[in-house]
Amino acid sequence: MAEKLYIEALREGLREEMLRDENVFIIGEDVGLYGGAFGVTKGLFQEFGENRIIDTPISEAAIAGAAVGAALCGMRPVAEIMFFDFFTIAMDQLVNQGAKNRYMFGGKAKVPMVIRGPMGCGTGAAAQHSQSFPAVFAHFPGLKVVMPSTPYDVKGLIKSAIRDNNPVVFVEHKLLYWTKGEVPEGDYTVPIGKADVKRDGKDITIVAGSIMVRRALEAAQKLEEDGIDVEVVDIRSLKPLDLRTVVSSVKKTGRVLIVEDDPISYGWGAEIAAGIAGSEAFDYLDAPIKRLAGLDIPIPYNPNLEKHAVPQVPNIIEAVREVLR
Amino acid sequence: MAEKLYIEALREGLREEMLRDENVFIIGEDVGLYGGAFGVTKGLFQEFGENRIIDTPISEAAIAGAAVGAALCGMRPVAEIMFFDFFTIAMDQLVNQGAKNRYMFGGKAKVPMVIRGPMGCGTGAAAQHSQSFPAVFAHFPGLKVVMPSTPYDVKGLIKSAIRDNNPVVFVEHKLLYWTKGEVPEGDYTVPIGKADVKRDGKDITIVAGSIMVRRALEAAQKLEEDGIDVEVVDIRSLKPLDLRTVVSSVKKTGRVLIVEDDPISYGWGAEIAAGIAGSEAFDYLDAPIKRLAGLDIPIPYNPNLEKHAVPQVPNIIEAVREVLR
Amino acid sequence: MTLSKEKKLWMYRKMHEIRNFELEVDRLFKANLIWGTCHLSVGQEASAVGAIAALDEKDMITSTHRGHGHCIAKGGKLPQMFAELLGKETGYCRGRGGSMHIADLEMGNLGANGIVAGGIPIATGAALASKLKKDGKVTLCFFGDGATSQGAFHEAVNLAAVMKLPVVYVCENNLYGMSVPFKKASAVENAADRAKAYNIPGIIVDGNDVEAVYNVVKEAVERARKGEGPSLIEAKTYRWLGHSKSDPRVYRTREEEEEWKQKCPIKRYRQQLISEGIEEEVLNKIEKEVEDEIKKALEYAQNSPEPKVEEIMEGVYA
Amino acid sequence: MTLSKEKKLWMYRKMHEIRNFELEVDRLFKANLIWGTCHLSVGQEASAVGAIAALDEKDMITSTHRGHGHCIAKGGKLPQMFAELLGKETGYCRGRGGSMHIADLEMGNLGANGIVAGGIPIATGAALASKLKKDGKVTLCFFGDGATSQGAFHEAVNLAAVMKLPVVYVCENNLYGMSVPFKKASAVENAADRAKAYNIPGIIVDGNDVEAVYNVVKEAVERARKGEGPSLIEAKTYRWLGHSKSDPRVYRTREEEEEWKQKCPIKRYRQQLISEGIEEEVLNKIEKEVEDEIKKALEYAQNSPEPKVEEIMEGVYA
Ligand SMILES: Cc1ncc(C[n+]2csc(CCOP(=O)(O)OP(=O)(O)O)c2C)c(N)n1
Ligand SMILES: Cc1ncc(C[n+]2csc(CCOP(=O)(O)OP(=O)(O)O)c2C)c(N)n1
Ligand SMILES: [Mg+2]
Ligand SMILES: [Mg+2]
Repeated sequence: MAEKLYIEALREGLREEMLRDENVFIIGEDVGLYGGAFGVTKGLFQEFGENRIIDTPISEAAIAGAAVGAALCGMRPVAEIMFFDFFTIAMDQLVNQGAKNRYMFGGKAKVPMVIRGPMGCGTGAAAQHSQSFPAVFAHFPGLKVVMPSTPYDVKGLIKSAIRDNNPVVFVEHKLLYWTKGEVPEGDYTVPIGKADVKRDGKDITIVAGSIMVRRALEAAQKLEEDGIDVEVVDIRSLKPLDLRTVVSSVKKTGRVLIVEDDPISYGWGAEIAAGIAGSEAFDYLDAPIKRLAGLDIPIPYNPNLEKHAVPQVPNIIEAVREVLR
Repeated sequence: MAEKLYIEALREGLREEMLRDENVFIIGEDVGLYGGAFGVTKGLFQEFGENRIIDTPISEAAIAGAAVGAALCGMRPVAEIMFFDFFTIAMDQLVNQGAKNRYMFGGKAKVPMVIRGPMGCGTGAAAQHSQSFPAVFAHFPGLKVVMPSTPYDVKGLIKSAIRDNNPVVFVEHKLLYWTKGEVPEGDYTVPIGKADVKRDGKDITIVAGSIMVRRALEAAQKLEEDGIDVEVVDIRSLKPLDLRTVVSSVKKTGRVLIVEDDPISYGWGAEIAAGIAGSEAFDYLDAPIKRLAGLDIPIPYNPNLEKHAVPQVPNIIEAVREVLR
Repeated sequence: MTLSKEKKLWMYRKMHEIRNFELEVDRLFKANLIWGTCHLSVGQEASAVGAIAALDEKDMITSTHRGHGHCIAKGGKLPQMFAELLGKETGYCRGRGGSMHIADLEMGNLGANGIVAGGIPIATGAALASKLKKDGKVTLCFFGDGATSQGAFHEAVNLAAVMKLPVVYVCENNLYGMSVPFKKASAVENAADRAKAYNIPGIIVDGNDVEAVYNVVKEAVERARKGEGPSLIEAKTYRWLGHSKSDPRVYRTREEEEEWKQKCPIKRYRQQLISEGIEEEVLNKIEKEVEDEIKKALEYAQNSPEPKVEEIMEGVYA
Repeated sequence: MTLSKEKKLWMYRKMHEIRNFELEVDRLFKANLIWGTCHLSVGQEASAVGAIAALDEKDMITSTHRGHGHCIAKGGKLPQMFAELLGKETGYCRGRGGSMHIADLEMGNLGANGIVAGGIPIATGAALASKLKKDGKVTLCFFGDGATSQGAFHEAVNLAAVMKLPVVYVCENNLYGMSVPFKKASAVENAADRAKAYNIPGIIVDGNDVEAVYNVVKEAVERARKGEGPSLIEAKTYRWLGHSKSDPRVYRTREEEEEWKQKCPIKRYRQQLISEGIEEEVLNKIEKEVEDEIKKALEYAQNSPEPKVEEIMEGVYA
């Protein structure tokens, strides 16, 4: 299998779906000739032309709303929002329209759309271009939310998202774009709503998502040297949430650390923690459920401060030791 | 002490603050002559005139943004958003601007503003006028979030919110407006960030917020007849969160039920549950932490379905029994 | 454009259907037989009917919180509409949506909308779909004067203008957005003046003259269908009743209301049709039929079953 | 309006400061000495300086992602600006904000903004505060051509127009919003045409002619100060460099760039001043002083301490 960059795998998934289904199109700011702010759509404009790779004015609400409308009419739009922070501008169209149309209409409409963009800090883009808040979308009934952590998953999940008949919030992380992993040629899918045990272990479960899966795996490797055997569960989808995989891992290990990069308060880790605390795994717990997450601050610009705003590998190692203490 | 309606107490608080401080003004849709969609500002236009009770075009982003701008310049705006669902339209101005300005500017700006509006279902207003999602705002660093449940608290908290030097999301519940309670004349405040034990008990702790505090108290009264002694903690502020009061209650009772009216997944109850599960109270727990919350659906119109979409008193009673089993 | 007698009578009938439906709903509300709130379009029948008359059946619309008239004119079925308002399982939305969320996808009605201006980006997206699929459809997008202050209006119309999408924006200017007069919500006198910001036609029409509305919308629809892009049409009209259920109407005078009632679009059309030689009996018969239809539709709704609580989770995801 | 020699030289100096600052930042970026990204305004100096020259000191501005020039013209201190870009504790934002979030509240700069059009409602709110406080201040609101497609632009300008707020909207139209030409983002030719939707003056000015900008903004500021409401001014200009750090500029030609470089606002003003009789040495002296100033400012920044990690939580809440 070939090693590919996350961004390449994502692009490949998009491209293959566009070749497969003529109803799929991409809409967003600078996605055309420019190829997207991060380069995700690079080359697609040349291949598919301006009717299927649509550059818009700077109008996030209209982008999301146009996707909702086109999806209601049988198209399968993939809307790119340049930075996750700008999803806030598209909020009404996403959560009051796209998410709710089907239910409000008595189960009679389909809104097969994907809205995607990069979250997270680590590039010095500061507070308005760095926040992670995928939990916000997972709170709104009618949306699905996925956040693939590997090149393999991103290709498989973008395909599932495009083929899904519901609005899917597809969350990338800026720092993942240039990471590498094995990606099969051609068509395959990764199911939405299925967590993935990325590493088997018996001493403690780390539940992580997006960029934090990589960091958790790195931490696990280092901890192995000290004889600590860490299981890493990549949550992968926030909605639907695969709590079962988490619970069975925790039942096995008896200890759990949740690692996320959004601000800790009311982040997605809270839902996982609450889910575990309310589940059959409760009786198996040998230590309190620990969350390691971003600080409750806007992301600072200074690189050192920025690094300290969200968990890094040493923080994960330390937190694991604490739970095992 | 006089009994007053929640809506009257809220209006009294607003009025007294406007009399006290000429920098306070109210801005929103139909808040003037009309008195607000729910009547909160009734009479204030006549008393304070169009410069301090400002009717705007239907422009939630501009309302919030104008509040941010005016607050940066030393005013103390109180922005009314007609329904909580429409906060989504004001989202960028709230979470990317108002919430972050101070930190982004190196701690050099103040944004003393309140943005308030009614959430919740129970009036047949359907999916776009009924959702509760206060947790969303509590997830964004820089915002404070309160949701008073009684006439006493609403008056005291609106005053604290107006006097606070930060953006405060002030969450009312439609069904609370016409509820009664004792309200002292004149000036008093209720602190932001302080939970309130609304009922002492020893068998189980119910942590509730907003409308659910009333329902929890009603349930507690009924359960008393069966000899079950329920403690009810009104969480009152989501940000800052007073976890200490929750934890000490749970340490006392050993059992906890969280009752909220937002969709259960990624709701505010998850943060409370995670907080307890990660705290010293963990060792005192005699049963898993239970959450009772809204279903993960858009709010349906039909009154019977609507009632079943969020917890009612009998559901709370049943859930308490389940935890005690 | 000369209209066939058939079309004229269809318009007359539809306006009646709307008027009677709305008045019936008003009665039901006052009798506490309907839950929630709703926004009635009594007085605004001509803009709904005239505009939709200009569409082909395959064309689409998006509607608003004040959407019963649009739904009826686009072929909406009265029994299912009443059933929805009564929250019944047989309603358009299985009782889940209520007045503000009735959609009739089969007839090309992409839905009422509880968010002011919420339907404008959606209509734009529907038109984008038509452009991409080359299906020849046009989308007609209704909204009120108040909606033109929303950012979503601006973004969507701008996008449609640059992409030359097949959409016609119809602003029903009833002079108020809830309690706020348009002149306090906008510094331009006419909603149509906003078209200048997008270099698209902005046309003002007497919204109480059903054929006048038909004519301007027809032209805009043809333009859209030819790929020449969107238009913004402003139909000046008036809502006779309060904004919603509980509106004491302090922001306007009873005289103003009376004045507008004198301009009743239905009475006016009746007179026009008679003066064009249509027999009164024909019109009376239509009125009688509509009355019967309304009565039967309401009965159907009242006799329909409630949704089942066990099915409350159905329809969130496809 | 005739400008004093002092004011003219101030404008000349400020344009130089901006140019030199931006070029220095570009060098620092290319040498990997600055973190993150940033948006330089080389070529756009005249619109920033001319507009702000029309303000009183007490007046306020809101700025954009491309905001260094605005900050400098409004009296921003170069050492603190460099320090901010280097992420230092002595920077305007204690290193927390970086290029896109520099604010200088003391000088009336309410901040750059990373959200396109994000500052427009804020400026409107600042003007509302001035109206309510009757403090006689005017707020000048900068944004790009791309920002005029945002809903926030529409909502805020509409609100200011109906409330006659003391705000002046200055659109720096540099022909592109990132890679998208204005003519693909808008169906009107000029951003100023959007003013027609709000019944406010919409004025086009040569954005590379600093005195021309000064003159039109001055008039708009006076109008605003008198309570006659907002104006929308469009300054046509061009950014010489890429949109941000890493822009290969595939969306425009090198010829177009060259053409605009010929219209350099600084060179042009130099020639004008000389033709008006100002001695070359005076101008040379200013240039030299600015060079020294820049050097010192950068040194200050480079010698400044990093923020302390222990203080990372400071400044979230007041
Ligand atoms: C985004 C949003 N803001 C506010 C409201 C509350 N609201 C419902 S209808 C209405 C007035 C709308 O005025 P207009 O667009 O003129 O339509 P009309 O009611 O006159 O038909 C308002 C303010 C809403 N539903 N959505
Ligand atoms: C809401 C939002 N959408 C998109 C972006 C990404 N972005 C940053 S600058 C820019 C172009 C802005 O164009 P314009 O307003 O003309 O200003 P210019 O960069 O030309 O000075 C874009 C799309 C953003 N920062 N904010
Ligand atoms: Mg209206
Ligand atoms: Mg530009």
